[in-house]
This record gives sequence, C-alpha cells and structure tokens, in this order.
Amino acid sequence: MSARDKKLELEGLTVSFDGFKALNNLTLSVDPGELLCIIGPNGAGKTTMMDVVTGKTRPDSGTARFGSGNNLLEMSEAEIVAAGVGRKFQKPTVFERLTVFENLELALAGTRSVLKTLRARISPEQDNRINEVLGTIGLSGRRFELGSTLAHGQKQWLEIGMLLMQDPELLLVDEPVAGMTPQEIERTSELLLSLAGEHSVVVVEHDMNFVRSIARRVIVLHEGRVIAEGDMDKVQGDPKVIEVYLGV
Amino acid sequence: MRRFSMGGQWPLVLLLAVASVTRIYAQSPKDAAFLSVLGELREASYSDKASIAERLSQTGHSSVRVVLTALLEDRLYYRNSDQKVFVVKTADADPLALIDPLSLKAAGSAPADGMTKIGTNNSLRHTLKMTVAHFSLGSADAAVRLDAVHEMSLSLDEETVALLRKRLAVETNSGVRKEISIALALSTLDGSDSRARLQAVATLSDSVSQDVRNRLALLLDKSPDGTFVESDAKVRQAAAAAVESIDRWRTFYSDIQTLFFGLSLGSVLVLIAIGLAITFGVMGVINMAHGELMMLGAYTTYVVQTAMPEHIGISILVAIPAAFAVSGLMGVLMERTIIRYLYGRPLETLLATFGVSLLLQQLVRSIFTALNRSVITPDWMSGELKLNDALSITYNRLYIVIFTLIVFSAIVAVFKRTRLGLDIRAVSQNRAMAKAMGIRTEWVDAMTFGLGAGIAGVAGVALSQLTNVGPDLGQSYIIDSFMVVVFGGVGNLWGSLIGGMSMGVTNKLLEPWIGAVLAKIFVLVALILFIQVRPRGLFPPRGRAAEDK
Amino acid sequence: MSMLTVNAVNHFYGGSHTLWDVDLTVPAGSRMCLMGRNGMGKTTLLRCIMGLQPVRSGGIAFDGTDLVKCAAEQRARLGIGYVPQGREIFSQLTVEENLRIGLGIRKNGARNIPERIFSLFPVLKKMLNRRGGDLSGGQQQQLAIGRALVLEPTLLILDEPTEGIQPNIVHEIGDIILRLNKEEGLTVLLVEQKLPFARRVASEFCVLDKGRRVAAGPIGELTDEVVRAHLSV
Amino acid sequence: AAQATIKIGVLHSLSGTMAISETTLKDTVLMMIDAQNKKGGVLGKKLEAVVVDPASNWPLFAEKASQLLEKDKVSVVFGCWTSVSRKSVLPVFEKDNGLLFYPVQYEGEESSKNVIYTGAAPNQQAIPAVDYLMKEVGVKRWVLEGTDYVYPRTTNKILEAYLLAKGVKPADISINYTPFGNSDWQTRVAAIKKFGSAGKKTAVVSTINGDANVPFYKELGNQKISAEDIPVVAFSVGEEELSGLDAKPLVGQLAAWNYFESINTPANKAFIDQWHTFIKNPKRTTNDPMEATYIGFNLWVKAVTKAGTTDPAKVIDTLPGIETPNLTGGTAKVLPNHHITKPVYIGEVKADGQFNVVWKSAGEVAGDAWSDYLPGSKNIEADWVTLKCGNYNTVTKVCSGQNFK
Amino acid sequence: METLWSPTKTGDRGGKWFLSVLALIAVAAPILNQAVPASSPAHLSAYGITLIGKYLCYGMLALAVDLIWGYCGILSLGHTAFFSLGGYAIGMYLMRQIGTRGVYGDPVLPDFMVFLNWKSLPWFWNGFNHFPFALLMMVVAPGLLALVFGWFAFRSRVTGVYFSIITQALTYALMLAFFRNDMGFGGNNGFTDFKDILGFDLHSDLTRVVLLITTVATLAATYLACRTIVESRAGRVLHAIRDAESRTRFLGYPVESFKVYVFVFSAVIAGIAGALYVPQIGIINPGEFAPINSIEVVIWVAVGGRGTLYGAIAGAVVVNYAKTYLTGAFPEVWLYAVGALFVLVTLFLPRGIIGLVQTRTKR
Ligand SMILES: Nc1ncnc2c1ncn2[C@@H]1O[C@H](COP(=O)(O)OP(=O)(O)OP(=O)(O)O)[C@@H](O)[C@H]1O
Ligand SMILES: Nc1ncnc2c1ncn2[C@@H]1O[C@H](COP(=O)(O)OP(=O)(O)OP(=O)(O)O)[C@@H](O)[C@H]1O
Ligand SMILES: [Mg+2]
Ligand SMILES: [Mg+2]
Repeated sequence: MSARDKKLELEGLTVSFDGFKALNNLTLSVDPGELLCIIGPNGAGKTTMMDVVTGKTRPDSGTARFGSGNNLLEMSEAEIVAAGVGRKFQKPTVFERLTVFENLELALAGTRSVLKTLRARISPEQDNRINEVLGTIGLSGRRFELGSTLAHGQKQWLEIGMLLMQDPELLLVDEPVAGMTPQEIERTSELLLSLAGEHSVVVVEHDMNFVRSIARRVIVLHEGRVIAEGDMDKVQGDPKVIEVYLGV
Repeated sequence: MRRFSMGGQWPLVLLLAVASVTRIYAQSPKDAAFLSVLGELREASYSDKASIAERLSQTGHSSVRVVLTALLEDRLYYRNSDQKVFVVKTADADPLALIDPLSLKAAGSAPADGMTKIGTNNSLRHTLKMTVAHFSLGSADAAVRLDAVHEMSLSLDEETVALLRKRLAVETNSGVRKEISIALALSTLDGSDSRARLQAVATLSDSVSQDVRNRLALLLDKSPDGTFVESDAKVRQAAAAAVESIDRWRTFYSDIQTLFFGLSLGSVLVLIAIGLAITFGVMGVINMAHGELMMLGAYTTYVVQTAMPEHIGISILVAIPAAFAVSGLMGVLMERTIIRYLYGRPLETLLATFGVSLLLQQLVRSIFTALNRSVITPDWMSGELKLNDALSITYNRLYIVIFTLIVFSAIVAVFKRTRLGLDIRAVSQNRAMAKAMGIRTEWVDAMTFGLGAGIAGVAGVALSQLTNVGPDLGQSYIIDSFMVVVFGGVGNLWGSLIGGMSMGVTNKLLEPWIGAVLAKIFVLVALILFIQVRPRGLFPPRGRAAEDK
Repeated sequence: MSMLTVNAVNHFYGGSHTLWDVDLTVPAGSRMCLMGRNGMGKTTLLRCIMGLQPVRSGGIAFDGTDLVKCAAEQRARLGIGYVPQGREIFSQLTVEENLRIGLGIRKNGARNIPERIFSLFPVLKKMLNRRGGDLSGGQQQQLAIGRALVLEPTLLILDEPTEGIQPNIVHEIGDIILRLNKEEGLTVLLVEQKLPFARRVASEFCVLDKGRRVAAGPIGELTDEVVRAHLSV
Repeated sequence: AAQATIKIGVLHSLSGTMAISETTLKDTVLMMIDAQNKKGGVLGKKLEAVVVDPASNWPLFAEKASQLLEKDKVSVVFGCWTSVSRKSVLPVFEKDNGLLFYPVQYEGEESSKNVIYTGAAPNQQAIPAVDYLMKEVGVKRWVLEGTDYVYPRTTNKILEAYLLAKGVKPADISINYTPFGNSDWQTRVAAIKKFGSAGKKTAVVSTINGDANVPFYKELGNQKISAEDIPVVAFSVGEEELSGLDAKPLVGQLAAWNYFESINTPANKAFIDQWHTFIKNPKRTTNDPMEATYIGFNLWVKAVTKAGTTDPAKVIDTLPGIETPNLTGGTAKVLPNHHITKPVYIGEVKADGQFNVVWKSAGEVAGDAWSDYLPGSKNIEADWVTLKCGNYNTVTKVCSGQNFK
Repeated sequence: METLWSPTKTGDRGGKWFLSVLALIAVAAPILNQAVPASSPAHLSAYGITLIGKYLCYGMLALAVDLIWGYCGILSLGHTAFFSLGGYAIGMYLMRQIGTRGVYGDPVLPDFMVFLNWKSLPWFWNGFNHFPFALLMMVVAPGLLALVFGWFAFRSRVTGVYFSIITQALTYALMLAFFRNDMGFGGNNGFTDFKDILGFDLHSDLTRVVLLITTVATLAATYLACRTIVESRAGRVLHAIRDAESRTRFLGYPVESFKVYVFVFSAVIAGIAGALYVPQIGIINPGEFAPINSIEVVIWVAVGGRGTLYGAIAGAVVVNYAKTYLTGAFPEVWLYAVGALFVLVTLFLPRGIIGLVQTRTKR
C-alpha cells in the first residue's frame, strides 16, 4: 500500500519535555475504515501521540499526515478538526455550563464560521440526529441539564456523543470505558465496531477484555515507540509486552 | 501634675541663675564683646544678620564656629524672659536643651514657648556656610573638612587660598588633600604663570567634578574682542583634553546612575507587587484592596512616628513589623469575613475587594482627614552616598533596594522551605483535595492572605519614605502592581522580581531620552507586546496541567 | 466492630436528591466494595464521608467519632485516606511535594516519605521532581494512591482506583490492597466497576442504585442476578 | 417664592484625588456660613449649605452643578479646584445663569459672566515670583518644571515669553512636563542638578501639581539640592501641602501666594482662631485658597446685601466694584473682568512648615484674565460692566465665545 | 421549538420588561419635560433628562462589557478606552462646530490650540467638521483599535487575567497619551464648551430630549442585536469558549475569530455609547480612560448580574443612580455605602440584582 492510501500516517515523531522523550521516533499508520487499538504502559506516550495528531502538542521532529496530503503539523487545531479528526479526551471535558443538548448541538457536523453560526438553526434532521445520539449515550432524560451536573461516567458518554455528532473521518478515542460498568463497556464496543468501516477509529484502552472484544490490529507502545504490533493473540503472547504491560 | 513638676524644677532654675551670675563675673573682655555682638542677632533684619555674623567671626572667640553652625541649623534661640541667647541641642524639641554659647556647656532646659528662634533665610544661610567653612577646616572630622574645602573652592579669594595652603601643609587625610589641591589648582588657573596653569590643568584633569569641568571649559572661551581667554595654546589644548575626559567619565557615571535609578524604581515596583503576587498570584484573589493595604502600612508608619517623636531614627524599624501586623490583620479579617466565601469565583473577589478598598479609603479619610500625613525621613536614610563627584546614590533608595531583596528572599524561603509554603501551594491548587489530605485550609487561607496583606503593609512603610501618605496612596500603585505580577507570570515570585526590575530599568533608561510620560507609555506598550510573545508572562506555569485551562 | 457506619444519609445537589437514606457499614479490617452504575451516587457518598459534600440528614461515624460534626480536614487526621475519582493531583507541585503533603499531619511526626510507597510504585521514585500534572493518567493514579498512603490511614477510601491503569499494575494494586489489609489490618472502602477486580479484592459489597442502597453482603453473594438487576443498563 | 433659608452650594471633591485639597475649602465655606448665621444671616434669612461630592470626577462636577442649580436651586456656589472641573461646570452655570466663586489660582485665559475668580491669575503670582528671583536672587538659568496640564502649560508659556522678553537666552530655559501623580523624580532631579551646575545661578519654577510635590521635594532633599544652591519657587505648595510632609529638607524653598498663614494681622489672627475653633484642631493650617474662599464669601454677602436679593443675575451685576478687606491688611475688590485685586507675597519655607515672607508687592495687583504675554490673548479684554463681554477682541471688535443669553 | 433547548435562559420575560421600560422612557421623558410646566412637581428638568441619558449610556457600556465577559469570558479591564474614543470622535466634531464662537474666535482652531500656539489643525482633525465622518469615526476608531488589539492578543492566545491586564495597560497608555498636551486632544482639559450639534443648540431642552430618545433607541437596538447573538448558535459557541476554550477548539471552532468578532462588536457598542454620552454630558477628557473607570464598569455588570444582558444595564443604572443620590445626600460618607453595596452584593447576591429578581419571581 502506498502512503497516499493511509488515513493517518505518523513518521519518526519525537516529543520531548525537559529532555524526557515522551515519543521517541514513533512511526505508525492507520488505514481507512480501520479500527486500531493502541495499548501500552502508563506513560508510554499514547495520549501524547493523540495530542500531536490533534495539534495540541507540536513534535520536535517527524511528520504527521492525514488523508490525502494534509500535513497535520502545519494546521491549527480547528483546521485539523475541519479536515475530519475527532477526539475524545482521556479526562472527560464537556462544556459544564451548557446543557447536554447544547453540548451535542455544538459538536454537530457542519459550519464552524462565525457568521454562519450566527444564523444557524437546527434542522429537523439534525434534531432527530441529536435525539438519536442522546438515546445512544443514555442521556435522553437529562438533555436539558447542565454538563456540570453529570457524573464522571455520564461525562464520558457525553464526550462519546459529541464525537458521534461530529462525524469525523478519524476518531481518536482515549480510554473510553474507564469508569463504565460491564454492560456499558459492551455497548461501547458495539458502538465502536459499528463506527469502524465508515470511519477510521483509534482506541486507547487499558481494559484488556474490552480491547479483545473490538481489536483487529493492536499496537503496543512503550517508552514512546512501538514495541509490538499485530492481532490480539500475537500481542498478548509477546514476552516483552507481558513483561512491561500485561503481567502474568 | 503640671504644678508638681514645676515645683520640682524651681531649685534647679535657682541654681542655674546663680551659676550664670557667677559666670558673668568670670567673663573676659573677649567674652563680653562676643556676647554683645551675639545679642544684636535678636532683633536684626536678615541682611544685618549677615554682617553681624561677619563681626562675630572677627571676634575670634572660640565659640564662633559652634554658634554660627547653630544659627545655620536653626538651633540658636533667645530666652524671652531675659533675652539671653542660647544654643540648643536639637531644634523644635520641647523642652529645649540649652547650651551656653560661651562655655559650650549644658545650661539646663527651657520650655519651647519661652524661647524664640533666631531665624535665617536663604542668602543668610549662604553667607553663613562660607563663614563656617573657614572654621570647619580645622575640624577633627575629615568629612567636615572635606565639605569645608568644597564649600571654599566655590569662591576662592586670597584669604581662602591662604587658608587652604596652610591646611594642606598639615592635612593628613588623602581625600581632603586631593580636594585642597584641586581647589588650589583652580585658583592657579587665574594666575599669570602659564607653566603653573598647565600644571594645574593636569591636576584638574583627574577630577570628575562638574565645577572643575566648567572652570576648565571657560579657558576655551573667547572674550568679546575675539581673543582667547586663555592665551597659551598649550594650556588650551590640555584643557580641551581634560574637559573631554571629564565629560566622558561623567557620562559613564551618569549611565551607572541611571541604571541605579532603574533598579530603585524597579525595587519599588517589586515591593508593591510581592504582596499581590501572593494574594493574587498564588491565591487567585483579584485583590483590588491591595493598594489600600499598602496605604494602611504607610499610615502605620505615621502613627508609629507620632508615638515615638524622640526616636525617629528607629521608628522606621519599628514600623516595619507594626505595619506587617496591621495590614496582615486587616488581611486576615478580610479573608475571614469576605474572601472565604468567594474561592473559585475569582471575578467576584474583584467586586468585593473593590468595595473593601472604597471602605478603607473612606475609613482613613474619616480618621486622619483627607490631608496627607507627614512622615519624617530619619537621618540615616536621608542624604546620599557620594561615591565620587559625579556619582552619588541616595540612601533611601539604596535601603529600599536592599530591603526589597530581603523581603523577597524571605518570601521565597517561606514558600520553598516551610511547611506553610507547601500547604499554601497545595491549597491554592486544589482546595478540596487539600482538605481531604488533612490540611487546615481555612487556617492556611487566612495565613496566606494575611501574609500577602502584611507584605503589602511593609511595602507601605517603604512608600511612606518616597511619596504622599494620604488616602489615595493605594490607588496610585494598584495598576502598576497588577502589571508587574502579570508581566512576571501569575503565581511566580521570581517573575515578579525580574519583571518589576526590568520594567523599572526600561523606564529609567528611556526617561532621559523621551521624558517621563512617553517612557511610561512605552513601557506599557512594551508590556502589551511582550504578552503577545509570551501570553503567560515572563515565567509561565509550564507543563500539561497549565495547558488544560 | 464496624469502623465506618453510614446511617440513613440523604444528600442533595441543589434541588436534586442524590442519596436517599443510604446505610453502609464497613467492618474493621474488611474490604468493602461500593458498586453501581454511572451516576448512581457512589462518588457522592464517598465525598460525603470525606466531608467534601455536606449531608442533608443522617449520620456518619468513624471509629466511634461522629464525622458529621468534624471539619473535612479533621477526618484525614482521624486516619482516613482518600483517593478521589479523577486523581486530583496537585498539578503544579512536584511528585515529591505531592507526597510530602501527607507528612504534615502524621502523628509520629515523620519527616520523610515512607520508603514503602516507592517500593509499591517504583515509577514515582523515578519522577520525584516532575510536576504532578505532567504525569500520564496512570502515573497520576499511582501517585494519588501513594499520596493517601503517606497518611498511614486506618481506613483507605478509593474511588475507581484502577481507572486508566495498565493491567499489570491493576493487578498489583489489587495485591497491595490485599496485602495492606492483611498485614496491617487496613480497612478498605473502594468503588469499582470491574467485576473481576472487585471479586478478587473485596470481601463485602454494597450496591447503590439511583441513590438508594439496593443490595449488600459478603462478596460471595454478588451473584450474576444481582449484577444483572443492578449493574447492567 | 420666599424661601425660609438661602441655599448655598458647596461643590468641592470630598473623595478621590482632589479631596486632599478641596475638603478644606468645603469646611471653610461651612465655617463662613456658620459665622454669618450667627450674625443673623443675610437679608434676614439664614444660610443653608448644600454640600455635594463630585468625587474628583469631572463629568460628575457638571452633573452636580446642575443638581445644585436646577434641583436644589441654590443662590450661589462655592466650588471647584482644578481647571478642568471649572471648565466642566462652566456651560452649566452659563446655561442656568448661576453664580460660582472659584477660589484657586489658575492659568487665566477665561472670564465668564457667571464666575468670580477669587484666586490668582498668572500676573498675580507667577510673574512677580520670577521677578523676585531675577532681581533679588540673581537667577540666570531657569527650569520650568510642571505637570502636563493646562495650568502649567499656560503659565510656562507666559513665563517663557516673559523671560525671553527680559533677555534670558533660550539655552538658559529648560521646560519639562511630567505626568500627574509622578512619583519617581530621580531622573528629573538629577537632570535639574545637571542643568544647574553650569556655573550660573539656577532656579526652578515649579508648577508641579498636587501629589507629585511630595516625592519631588523628598528627592530634592535626598539628592542634596538645597534652597541655597537651586531655589525652587512653587505656585501650588502652601501651608496645607507642607503639613503633609517633613518640611525640614525644604527649608528655604520658595512659594508665591497672595496669603500666608504667618502674616501677622489682626484679621488673620482672628481668622486662624475661628478656623481652629470650627475644625476643632489647633494644628490645622490655613492657606491661600481658604483666604480666597473667605474673600469670595464676604464679597457675595456684601453684594447680596447691596442688591437686596439673592437672585444670581442681580448679584452678578452688583458684584463688580464691591470691596472687602482681605486677611493680610489689604482690600479685595471685584474688577469688571470678574477677577479681584490681590497682594503678592513670596515666602521661604521654614522648618515648621510655615512661610517666612521675604517679598511683598507694593499694594494689590489687579487680576488679569487675558495674559499680555500670549500672542493669542494680547488683544483680548474682559469687561462685564461696560463691554458686557468676557473676551472682547480689541482689534476685531468682536465678542465671541459667550454662552449666556 | 427554538426556545425549548435553552431552559437555562429565563425565557425572555426580563427582556420584554426591559424593552417596555425603555419605551416608557422614550414616551414619558419628552412629555414630562416639554408638556408639563416647569412649576409642576411632575416636570422633568433638563438635569433629569441628562441624568437618565447618562445612565443609559453607561448601561450601553455595561452591555458591551457583559457581552464579552458574561458570555465569552473575556474580561476587559479597558473598555472605557473604546467608550472614550467614541466620545473623542464626537467631541472633535462638536469642537469643530464651535467655529468662530470660541473665546479666541479662531474659525478653524479650537481654543486650546490657540492658546498653546498651534498654527494649524493637525491632520487627524481633518474631516471632523462633517457629521457623517464623525459618525463613521466613532465606530471605526474603537472598532479598529479593538480589531488590531484583539487580533494580536487572541491569535497569541492571551487569555484570562493576562488579557485583562493588557487591556488595562492599553487604556492606561491611552490615558497618558491623551493627557499629553502635545497630542492635540486638549490634554487634561479635553473638550468642553460645546455649542451645538447638527445646528441644534446643545443647551436647549428640546435637543436634550432628542438626544435622550436617540440614546434610548440605540440602546434598544444594541440590546436586541446582542440578544440575537447570544441566543444564536454562535452565542452557545461563546459560552463554550468561556467554559473550555481549548475543548471548543478541538470541536473545530475557530475560537480566535469568534473572540475577535465579538470583541470588536463590543468595542463598537462601547464607542457608540461614548459618542452618545459626550454631547449630553458636555465634556470628554482623558480621565475617562482611567483604568479604574473600566473596573467600575465591570462592577456594574457584576452588580446587575453577569451574563444577563439587561441585568448589566440594570446594574449600571442602579450603581450610578446610587452614586448620584448618595454623593448629594451623604457627601461625606457615601463611599461607605457604595463600598458596602459592592461587598454585600457579592456575598449575598452572587448572581447580581437580576438574580435576586429572578428567584423572587420564580417563587
Ligand atoms: N508537559 C509534560 N512535561 C513533562 N512530561 C510530560 C509532559 N507531558 C507528558 N509527559 C510525560 O510523557 C510521558 C507520556 O505521557 P502520556 O500521557 O502520553 O502517556 P500515556 O501513554 O497516555 O499514559 P496513560 O496510559 O497513563 O494515560 C509520561 O511519562 C509523562 O509523564
Ligand atoms: N456537582 C454536581 N452538581 C449537580 N449534580 C451532580 C454533581 N455531581 C454529580 N451530580 C449528579 O449526582 C448523581 C450522582 O453522581 P456521582 O458522581 O456520585 O455518581 P457515581 O456513582 O460516582 O458515577 P460514576 O460511576 O459515573 O462516577 C449523578 O446523577 C450526577 O449527575
Ligand atoms: Mg493517556
Ligand atoms: Mg464516580
């Protein structure tokens, strides 16, 4: 496959903080429609990688390309989103003083320019879509409540909902099931699986059961670089991965 | 009460009377002449006083110097009851400690309203200074001699030159010797011997004094008829070189002085900002009453001075802890009654503390009136440290620079080294979690705010030495202090230090060029531009946590 | 003897009633696991115990002391360690300073961070001088647990301690909890969603549903029915 | 309508930056009213003060002025200190045809039908001071140091023109302005020191305003510039300002005023006693603007008595020509240009914060609204008696810029 | 349907009330002033008209501040800079209108230039003799300044107190600059002694009434414009920026543009407010730029109720009315009252006066 066909292509990324290398010459790529799981010890650099892709952190060296010919490193956060990258943060961040509904409305795909948002109205289809997502994330009953009144797990869901509204080509999902009950985890995996195919999805998670339930290709990061790659079984059997990550 | 003490004094007064009677008999004719001339001072006009002083010095009496110095320093009085003239130890005290002008021995004391001061005016003081200088040449104190020589070199007549020559022969102090030789060289320039003049120019070229430079520059002038004032071309050449060299040195020293001005302005800025760096920078309270807390400190200085008029010298040292306590307690009071309900709502603190600032202003206006209060600069803080003829540093500024550094180091130490410092930082970052870790957040909050407020009070003590002590004192500094804190990076003490200092120095470097107003505007614009480059100040908080805001 | 007793606690966020007459008894030396779906009030209950949320009515007693009357900071001094949900690290303090915070109230006046913390979480030793806020999510979680342990508490409260932590360390945390419980008699109250972990670590359980206690008992009684009834959506 | 009392407006800032100066004047007016009431009031009616606080805020001055005139319907207003506050209320007084007594020395260049200027015009303060320095002290080099606002600008313009006319070389004049409230004088004082070290006798003419004075004098003291070396003559530093700072380092510095507390006349002594009793503080000083207020008040009482009414329009017409003794033994007379006659005194600061009068004008000087030394105003004249105009151009014979009807 | 999803906003009862009050003023003020005889107690004097006009101008300024602070979290401590620029723009027009009626009778130069010996009008005074140009400038001058300043600051991601303080530095620098007599804006005295506007005598009651009605109308229009903005989706984006700026960015919104737009808009409102203020008050001088004034505006907003547009206006009116009343009734101690008011409002009315009214009416 040529590089052009990749959805996301990271090459030789290095990020250091005060001399500490959070990413160390990291290279990886994501195919269109692929669901990629990234695992790795705490501090391996998973979140940092997402920061680089979304423009939050600028790497010291390396390249990051998205779709056909978007150089992520030269784009602003807003441009990256406009190009089709969506993200769920590790620490759930929703707009605390907007209602659940408004949180979703803002995430709604479509115009982002100042003058257009001034005139934007919610079309019936969009309204339906929001209601649908509200159902999916189990917050229909709380649609008019403020973001700040949600419990931790509910915020997680709202973030996922916002991601759905955005309908990006590439979804970066950082620890989606932290703090969820087994059943919710199950629902999340169904959700993510249904998204894959049309979207590229990158999931970071520490819950191995969850990862196993969705994983096709798995990449293991350690100390800022890839140490193993392959399907779940292969990775789980890798002695290095067992040593630094899985344990016995 | 009063009658008792009067009664107690009677025997003393009698004794004194007896003593003075005996002394009258012991007077020599010289004493008598002296006393009668002295007596004329009582009624004379200012211009007459000058000639009386001249006659006094001609009596050659041994007390002349002391009496004239006293006149110069407003310490010469006469007693209303018997018109007798006395020197007093310190002016404006009550009662006055008297010194007999003849014997120069203590002569008891007298209530101030029973004595009348013998006044002076500008021109009289000018004459007196010259006269006293002649006498001071023999003083045991080298500094006094130095001043005397300097004073004398401003008007060099034959008599003065002779006196200086005589002194040079016996003078041991090298500084004084140098000053005398400069004075003599200056007088030589008027002479006819061109070799001697050349020699004098050489001597003078080492000096950096403006007077010397002006005198040398005169050699280069042309008289109205087109000829040079100085006939000898060689002397002219030497003089031109000397003038140039003096100018160069003077420019150099004045640059150093400007730098010092900058640092001293900077330390004032730092001092007014440190307290805010705590209340605002660390605790996040937009403390609009910060200025008023400084004002309280300044008023405390005033009150302390009023309470101990006899010890002005140490009053400032007493005022520092007192101001810390007063402002600190006010801070604790504010925190306990208002601020504590507003954590997590920083903008509300702006509103409430603004209200407090109005209350405090009006409070001092009610107590102390709207008028400024006079805070005295103690002797040890006034005057300047003269490094050479071109460079002097004023003591009060010097002390303030040092003081600022001391306060700053103390605060840094508290924050970095003490338990309280750690607790303060923890509470300011996450109050709920700090509680869960067993920190008594309420106490820490009160202490922190009190500390910031107390430091503001201490800054007020320093300000009382520089500017008006009035109800508006705080208003004039509040904006500056916020700028310093923000420029340095909120929450970073070192930032406030470097920020304040660099703002001060920039301001002062620019001021001679473009004037005070434009310099200030420039500093403000520079601040705005700087923030564009570093949106979180000089020393921004770093790392992930800082970004997630 | 019970170490912690929660008695008919009611709690409100403004107008919304979050906890309804909740009872909870944590016997000394036990490992109680509080369970429930998202938003059911687990965190709220823990915050009430810590004094970070005021209770409307009801009683909370710890070791015979009435906690409701105690200021929040007093409770830590009584020997309750708290690992909150979301870590709540002091982000601008270094790792070392984060750990030192707890030293201030230790009765024995210890001046140094117990070495034990570092043997439990070696990564903290490596990062002593890094700002807490810069750590990765999992590292912060370890720091949060370490920070609570510095207090040498008799009751350790953990709110979803394994969230975001790599599997081998999750396992280790389980071990640590068990070990501290066994060797030092530490009583543990934790919130946990992951059933395998809960079953492995806890000795009792209690389920909250919509702010009410709906089930409780020894961990063995946490049957699939209970799970289906109260823990699935 | 017959009112039970005659209302008198007092328009002085009691808060804000100007409170320091203006509060005293408010008290002075209250004292005068009190005394007048004890004498039976005016026209058989008691006087009643209406005090408002314009809070050193210039637009608020205008608002409060119209409150006094339109709502409270006062007969006369005593008020204002800064020029800008006066400028701000001027249209209000002219529109409502009120009467304002303005008690502070100012830059001139104004004469309103509705204002009586009882403070000094530049020719009653600045020019005599410069004359004194030039003739009596032999000053050859001049630093005109001021705060950057209209009064110093105008005064310095006048003084510069005056000095040049007296043959002073431009190189021997240095003019400099600093902002309001300037508190760091290190650089300026060093520059003055340098300017003064050229070997010619140098003096500073200070039009530094308000709060900036204290740090200025402190810095002079610290840099060891004494009055014998470089005397400073100030136009806005009086007894009250000195009471707010340690006067010892200032001994010998000069000030030019039309009144000093230390001038020994029976009237002054009585006034000082009255003040001490009223303010219940024997240490409070009196000062020049207080005297101006005193004079203004007495002029008003006389005019009202003469006119037999408090109607401002009538009182204004009656005022020119009215005379009242001032506190230093002379007479203040209202001139047709609405300024008054004043003696000029120059004093040296003494250690106790009082002044030692070293020079005094021969008799009173008539206040000149339009300076003879400014090209723009040379030809302008104010005369409310015959010309009925505050700025009559003697060349074009036009009266412009009047708002009264 | 449209209002359904914003239950947090209190419907628009308050807004309707507010607009009704404005309408009432517009109708009643002229009648009470013009038709009711001066002797009647119901007569509204020119003083009263001017006062109402002033309050409403301040209200408009507060509205501008509330738009950016209450809704977008941008705390500007320098908004009076824009207010004053608008005021100076109209002031320059008014000065030019004086013409030969100045004290020196110079047909071109304003008085202050004549006595400071200016020979000709500085270039930036050109055009101000035309009313439309002045009208344009009172929008352009503050707008342009806000655009340049905002563009740089927001692009550099200057936020929070840093932004607040540099706005303060901006207004402080402008104040110092305008204080300079060499600037050509009349220095400390600024502009006064205006004669007429568009040929109408500024001192006549009728002109004042017309000015008041103009103010009322402009305030109503700007209020409606602001309300439209905050109720649109853009308004919710502003809210989002206030809550979590970087999160908004990761939703793809060009946060900087939003901020620049709203900041400029707010500055223009402030400028217009200033331009309406000056002819009614009769003076504009650099004191208006004083940083402390800007802080006071923020305080009006807080007192009224931040994040409710009419609340900000109410706050401005209440605080200023209190000032007018107290400086007259209790000149010696009024600062105590105002200071205490601020403290008490913060402690007991965290959502301002409007918050109090809202909870009252809800009950
Ligand atoms: N701003 C920063 N300054 C210093 N170190 C940092 C900074 N940001 C991240 N790090 C370090 O970089 C490393 C990688 O962090 P990152 O958050 O990417 O890990 P992660 O793989 O997401 O871990 P986790 O699974 O625990 O979330 C960590 O060791 C962290 O401490
Ligand atoms: N600050 C708050 N204000 C108002 N309501 C809140 C607040 N915090 C939580 N809630 C509500 O209280 C309920 C209980 O929340 P809590 O955080 O205790 O749940 P939880 O059981 O810990 O959930 P999770 O498993 O998601 O952490 C939730 O419905 C939540 O929406
Ligand atoms: Mg991570
Ligand atoms: Mg929870």
